[in-house]
Amino acid sequence: MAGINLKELTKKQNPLTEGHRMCPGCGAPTAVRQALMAVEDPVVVVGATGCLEVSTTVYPYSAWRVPFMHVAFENAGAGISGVEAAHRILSKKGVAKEKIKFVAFGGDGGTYDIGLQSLSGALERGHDFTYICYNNQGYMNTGAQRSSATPVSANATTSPAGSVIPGKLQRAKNLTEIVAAHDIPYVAQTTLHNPMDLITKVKRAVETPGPAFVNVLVPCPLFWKIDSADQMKVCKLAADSRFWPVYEVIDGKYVLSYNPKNPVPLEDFLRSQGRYSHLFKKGRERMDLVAQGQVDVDREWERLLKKCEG
Amino acid sequence: MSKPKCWQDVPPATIAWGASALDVETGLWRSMRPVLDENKCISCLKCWLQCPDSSIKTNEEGRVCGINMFFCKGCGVCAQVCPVNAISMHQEADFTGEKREHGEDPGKVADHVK
Amino acid sequence: MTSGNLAFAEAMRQVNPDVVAAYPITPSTEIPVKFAEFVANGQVDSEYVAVESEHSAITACVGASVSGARVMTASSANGVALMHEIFPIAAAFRAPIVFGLVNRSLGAPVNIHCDHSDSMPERDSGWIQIYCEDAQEVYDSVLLAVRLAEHDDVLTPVFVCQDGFITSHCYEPVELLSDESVKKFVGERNAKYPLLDVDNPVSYGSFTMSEYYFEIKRTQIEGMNNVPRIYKELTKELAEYTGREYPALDAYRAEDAEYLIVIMSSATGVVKDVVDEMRERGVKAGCLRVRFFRPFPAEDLKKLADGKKGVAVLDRSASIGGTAPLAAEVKSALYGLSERVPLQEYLFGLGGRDLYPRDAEKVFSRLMENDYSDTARYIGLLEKDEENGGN
Amino acid sequence: MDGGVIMENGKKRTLEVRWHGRGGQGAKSASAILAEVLFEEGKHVQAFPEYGAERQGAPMRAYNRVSDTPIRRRCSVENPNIVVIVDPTMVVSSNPCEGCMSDAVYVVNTPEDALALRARMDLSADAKVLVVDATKITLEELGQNRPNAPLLGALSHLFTDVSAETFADHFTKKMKQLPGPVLEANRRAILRGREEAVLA
Repeated sequence: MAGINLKELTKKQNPLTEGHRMCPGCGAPTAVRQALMAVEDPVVVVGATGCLEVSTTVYPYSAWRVPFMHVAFENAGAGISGVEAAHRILSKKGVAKEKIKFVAFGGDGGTYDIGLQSLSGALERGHDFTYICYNNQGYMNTGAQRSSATPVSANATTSPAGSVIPGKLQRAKNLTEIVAAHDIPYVAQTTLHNPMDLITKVKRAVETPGPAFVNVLVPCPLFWKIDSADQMKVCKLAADSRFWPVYEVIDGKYVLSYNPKNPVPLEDFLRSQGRYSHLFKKGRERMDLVAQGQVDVDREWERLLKKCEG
Repeated sequence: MSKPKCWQDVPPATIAWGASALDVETGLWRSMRPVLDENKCISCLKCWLQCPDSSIKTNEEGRVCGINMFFCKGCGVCAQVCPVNAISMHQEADFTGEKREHGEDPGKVADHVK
Repeated sequence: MTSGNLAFAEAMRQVNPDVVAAYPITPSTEIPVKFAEFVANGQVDSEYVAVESEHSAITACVGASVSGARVMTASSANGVALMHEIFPIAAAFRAPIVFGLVNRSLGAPVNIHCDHSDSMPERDSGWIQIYCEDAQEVYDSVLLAVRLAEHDDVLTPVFVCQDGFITSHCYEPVELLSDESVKKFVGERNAKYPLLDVDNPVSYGSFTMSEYYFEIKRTQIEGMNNVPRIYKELTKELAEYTGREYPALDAYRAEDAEYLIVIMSSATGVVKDVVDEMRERGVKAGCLRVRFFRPFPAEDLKKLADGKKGVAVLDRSASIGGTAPLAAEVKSALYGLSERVPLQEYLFGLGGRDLYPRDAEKVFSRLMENDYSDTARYIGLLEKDEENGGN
Repeated sequence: MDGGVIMENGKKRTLEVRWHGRGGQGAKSASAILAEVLFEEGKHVQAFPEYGAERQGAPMRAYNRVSDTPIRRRCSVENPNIVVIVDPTMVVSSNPCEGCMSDAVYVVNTPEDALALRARMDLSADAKVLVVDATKITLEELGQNRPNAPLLGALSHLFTDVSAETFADHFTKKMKQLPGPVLEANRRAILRGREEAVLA
């Protein structure tokens, strides 16, 4: 990857402007800014319904310096397919610029759940676009309802931590692997632990012809119940505890991007957020669930390491 | 960018002009405020990279030269990621007297709807 | 000689749209299938996107259309219903998509034959709706629809509806224009705020508080209000090529008629035959075929129905619990007449059941006998002969 | 503050309240608690926020209607009799006087002196300001910045036909699940809010 000169980056205007309405400390705009920072060609963005879309397009304002389209919740994949197809012919006709990059942004709800089908269709058809999922592990715009990306045992408003049921019972869906199974040229998973990691991954995704997918774990201070300043700290814990492995799949080849030298127990990650506080309530601790969580993390990590050797 | 006053001057389709959110003063949201200590700052740009609201100002040479109070929401991410603790957080109330340029108040609903 | 579907596909080939995104469903499948052949044989330059669902078909069309491309697609019945969420979005984006809607009954139960229960629920989506009587009219309407949808004062997507199987699969003579004439007539699309214009960035699909939603809807209503004026000019212009003009309301021997049947699409033929027979017997019968259901030609209809002794409205879709769509529009159009015109509502042809000449004759004879019922009557329904006049 | 009657027009008419706060500060729940308290004394009540893209820290508004007769209108409140400003930094930016009745009472959570605040807000002659440092009270009593309880205490002056005890006991009666000391602290915060409110 060509070296990224940070100083130069500060000169480039980011496709996402100031003045958007995301909550203070939200991980999504940080992810979007870093993702598009090193993209040289002009970009057209398609968004699925979600926090990012609603907060950046409060009419009559738009926080997008680049063309932006949002159609509905379940069709970012289909929407960007139409735009990309139009570009293929309109650029031939000289009506549109030759080199335009197409980037779709969806939250976990819009990507793991309701938008999965249109994403899968767009990947299978091989459109030349990059889909970035800003994954805050829940339907946060509507008040932290659970999605298939919500981690096991997490407290969400439709899988609440009650006296009988301790939060979400199911493990989160591993969408990154489902997307990798589409055998597309570039798939990656990362978080906000290290800006250069996200910047270079998306630069590579966008410059890879054909479909590319980057799954970015982003904290939601309000509903992860962390301080708005703790964005990077929690992401580091997620990566260091291997709760959120950081890796790439390049033309089917698995490459581990970050192997924490001294990994942190999952418990440290869980204790850093209020959405898991019910596991540590005095007298009603659920260390069994914490232990099971560690078992899951370790098993998934081993699986990933095997794939990286394979 | 003036808000449309009647349906006749609403632009066609549902389009909004690109980057028009630059008129929106999200700085009104702050209850805490970051203050940059220029002597400590080594301009490593970690804060600039992480700021969710692109509010860390940089000059021609790409060095950090202040924080944009029109937009900053006071989340404190910059203060936390700064490796040399050059940014400290303060109560916004301590700065009430300060003169500031005004933009559209994001919370204010247009009068014809009230 | 060709069928409704193939006439639509042929018109598509000649229009040579930039993007076609489609998904198969009986009876409209032949349109995307035929068009795929054109693409494979290089007869068109279009980008063809074979999507994984109708919902994605209409979404890809919207994406392409707001990007500045000329876009066409087709579907039927439950495929149309699956697209329902996106139709008002396409209309609000002012995306001039031309949509071949091949009418088929909406499940359940599953039925592949024609009625209007798939297009009628979309009448409030903000799209223009044109209903064609035969394959010739389908072909001409596609060309008109492209110009109408893209006109700056309209900028509204268009449904070109034809009756499933009855029109879409029936072979009949259709006069086609040359490729050059079509190219000359439809010209090139000149999009206003294309998404791909990266130098003048705009955002589509904003989140609107109650501050502006109402105003944006009003701008759409204005586009629809301009349709009658613009359409009159276009149908005259096309007539210079084809010799055929299609008024929004097809009045067949209706001006001097005393008794009228108001009807839409392919079943009109039977009514026109019966009108001629009755005229020979000295009865002043007439037929009004509504071609534009949206925008509804209420004024024209009111003028033509004024002073009539009796009117019957034949709906090919039911509005369960309310007045059927065509009857509701006709009744409200006649409301302004100084003298009340008696009107009988009929439901016919649900699930593809044919309208026969004997049915139309019976409708006319009951009008002549001043035999009306406050509730809708059913034509061709298997029903025990209850005393309240049954059928 | 002496128990003097502030609102002569509190009788037989719908009183409308507008709350100004930030997302996450509890203005919406405060308007609901006010409604609950007044409902206990037989008042007809409504409590509703201004729905939209609510965001942490973003300015928002909530409303109440209180009346002796059943309330049927559902539109937003345009001319409030009472304005409550939950966050001291919003006194100017939230445009509190917008559409207010000329004799409106502004209940403001701020450490600022009542007269100075009144001057800064340049209110009409017969408008009044009811100032209480709710943040300080709750930090002292509850250890967190939860200004609702003291603000309720201050508001109890405006609804003279509802006893101070009904306001004060509200939490203890309604929030049984909360631990005793927290309920007790809330009660003290309400009473201090009533006591330390300054009218200008």
